Amino acid sequence: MNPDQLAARVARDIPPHSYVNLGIGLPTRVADHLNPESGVVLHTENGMLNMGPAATGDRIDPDLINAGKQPVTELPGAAYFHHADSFAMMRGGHLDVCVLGAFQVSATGDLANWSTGAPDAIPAVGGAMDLAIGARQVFVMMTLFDKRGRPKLVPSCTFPLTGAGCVSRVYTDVAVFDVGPEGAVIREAFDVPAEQIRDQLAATGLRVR
Amino acid sequence: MNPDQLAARVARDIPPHSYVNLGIGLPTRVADHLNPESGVVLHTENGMLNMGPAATGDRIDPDLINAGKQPVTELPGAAYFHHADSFAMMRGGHLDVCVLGAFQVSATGDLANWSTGAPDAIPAVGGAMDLAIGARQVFVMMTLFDKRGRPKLVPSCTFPLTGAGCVSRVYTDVAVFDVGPEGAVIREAFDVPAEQIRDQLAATGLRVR
Amino acid sequence: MIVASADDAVAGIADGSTVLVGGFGRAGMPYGLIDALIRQGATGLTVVSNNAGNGDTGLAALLKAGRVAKVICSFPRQTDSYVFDQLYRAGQVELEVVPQGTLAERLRAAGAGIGAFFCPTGAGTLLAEGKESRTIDGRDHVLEYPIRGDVALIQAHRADGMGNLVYRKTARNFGPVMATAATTTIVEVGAVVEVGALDPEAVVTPGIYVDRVVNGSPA
Amino acid sequence: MIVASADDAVAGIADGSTVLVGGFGRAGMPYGLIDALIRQGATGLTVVSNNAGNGDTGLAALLKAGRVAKVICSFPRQTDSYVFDQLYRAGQVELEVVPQGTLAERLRAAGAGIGAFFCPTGAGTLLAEGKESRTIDGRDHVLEYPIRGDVALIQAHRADGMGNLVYRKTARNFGPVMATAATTTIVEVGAVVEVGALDPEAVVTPGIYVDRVVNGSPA
Repeated sequence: MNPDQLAARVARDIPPHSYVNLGIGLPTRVADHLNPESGVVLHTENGMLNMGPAATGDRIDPDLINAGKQPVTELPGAAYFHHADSFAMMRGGHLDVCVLGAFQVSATGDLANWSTGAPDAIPAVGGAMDLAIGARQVFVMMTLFDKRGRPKLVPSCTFPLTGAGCVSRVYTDVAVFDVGPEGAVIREAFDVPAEQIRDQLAATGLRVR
Repeated sequence: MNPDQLAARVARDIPPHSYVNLGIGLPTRVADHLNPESGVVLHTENGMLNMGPAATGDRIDPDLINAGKQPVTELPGAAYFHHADSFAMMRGGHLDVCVLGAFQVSATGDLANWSTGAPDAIPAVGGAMDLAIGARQVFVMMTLFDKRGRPKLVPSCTFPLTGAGCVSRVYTDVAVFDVGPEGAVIREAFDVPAEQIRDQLAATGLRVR
Repeated sequence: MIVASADDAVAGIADGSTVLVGGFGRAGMPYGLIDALIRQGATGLTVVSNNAGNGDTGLAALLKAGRVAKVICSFPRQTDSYVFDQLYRAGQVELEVVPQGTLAERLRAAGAGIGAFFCPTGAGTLLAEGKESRTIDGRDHVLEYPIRGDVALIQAHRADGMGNLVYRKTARNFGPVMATAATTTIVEVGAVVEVGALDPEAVVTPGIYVDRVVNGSPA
Repeated sequence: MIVASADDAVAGIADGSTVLVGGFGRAGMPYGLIDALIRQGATGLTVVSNNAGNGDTGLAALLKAGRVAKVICSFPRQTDSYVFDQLYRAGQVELEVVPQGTLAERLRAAGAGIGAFFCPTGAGTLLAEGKESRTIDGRDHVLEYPIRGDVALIQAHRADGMGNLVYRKTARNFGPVMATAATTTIVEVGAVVEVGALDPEAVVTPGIYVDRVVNGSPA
């Protein structure tokens, strides 16, 4: 499944009238696949609810940007608020769904998406940890394997954690997994049969039901 | 000095452009003696800055009341905010002056103004403790003696405390006192010479400089 | 979101619920919702509000109907709080007194996902007895925990169809914090307006915090 | 309150000050005040801001001028943060990384007189190492302390003559919390309006939090 197909797949699982935060990068594309009739409301952590699509041309307003600092638009029924209120909204568990990218997710739902732990890296976390622990459901969108073929769904994260046990579902190019205290389960396999994915992951040391 | 003269005396000590909260009861009268040109801004803890005088007649609006639940008015430059923000403003030390009534004040600035400790009393504190600890300067307005002739400025409070060491000045019908870690000092005696007040208080067990 | 009546708005409130009730004195008090709650019949309630009712209406009527097991408030004793006073003296209602700002901040903490906070208010007083305390930067603090509601009943001036709210003057008081602190937030408003009619810069409570809105007439 | 120039606005900022700088990316960034601060010359500063500068302007220029000893921020590393990156790798600037929401909440705590708070964000991660932690209601929390500023430099849309502020869209971001957290709050606005021209229901930062306002042109 390509990234856009995957974004559409995630969009299909977001219940109507949900309040949703879409992380920077791949998750942002989910917005393009939400049915405008669904009543899904987008939150951006820099202080807005009911964010609209990306702004182009004359509609670009330097005072109206998303968390990725890209110009966006405002939909009717929008509200603006300051950073402390915006993150209170997240930390307080008021968002229904948050969709994030990841370097690694563990079978029990640990998330690593802020640092690869490289010794010379400049640490930078932004809102990643707030998003990880804040939403009622945290979905991750990622490829199942990195460019070097190493699995990103793992028995336990080797990269520094963003949040412990916070992810409930992982959407990958190969399959959708539920993760949590009971471990990882294939919820839906796309092009390859589930059994084959299980075998492939078992070879990396990860048992998936 | 009668209560209105005392209110005028307190008003004179409030620096221009101060942000001030006037407690329920006697302190409320200070408002009537503030020079409108002084730029003093009144805060009411139920969520407003730039509160105006009491409302009467047609100007009464049930949605616009002070902390004593009396109808008031709004001055130009007013702002409304919710209770958490209003008390954050107080607790955070942003008010310059708060004027409160008291049952007792100790020479070191302890305040007792919420409970007489009567065993059958229903406890009720309201914003008293927030006001006591919040403002940069807490002034108290009270009679120096209660109706039974017992001093209200005391070596240490016998009534339950509202706040410890929070009062800096006490305006009474007889004299103005500074209180604090160094004890009580007469700052200004009204009709009776300071020495006589000192003797009178010494007889109650309180040493005043 | 928008429901037809106050009775619809309070449907399903369970016995034993913690109910946050907005208002300071009469300003912002959701009288229509409280009356509907009395009709609805839920009992054994814990009520969190600044006061404990005035006269015979609103919270006082709920108390009088015997539905309240406990009151958490800052100032129960008022000149016309005779219903509460009588029940309290008869041992028929439990009371927790919380300084007004701490009450607001504990509600905010619940809404903001803060586990607990060190607060200077009340340190060294009777109300801090039995609470964990700590000196921070030379100042005494008391550890305070969030107050979460199962339900919030609040009043606002206007709502749009998405539940965005604006308030009016000092009737704003506890509404915005209580809206964030309850599982289900129910609002009585003076009027419902079109989505888009409220200025996004001036929305005080975003719709994310609001579950049910009823078009009532504020007292 | 209203001062004539950005230079007047930043007069007196002392070496070694903690300076809170509003803005998220370029939105809400008080460029005029930062440029004036560079001219003013204060050095050895601790800067608290969401980012650590973009390109060669604003915070990046302040860093490049060698005035900053320490940065407290959530996200220093950006595609065009080369000034910071170089100074950091050369060991010429200290860095404290704080999760974005915790940064905002620590600033709020400073403004709200909260001594410390237990926060779930970052619990069990590298950023919680060395911090006091506690499990509350089955959830891990980290104890976080206020961040106070000597000075806040922020940008707003409009101010009235009393310092009441409104912001514009997502340029609001850190401005309102930083205004509460600093001893001296300095604001660059698009325009100053008459007292009474701002809707009291829509004022975001009341004038009590504002010390100096300069009429600047937002970038």
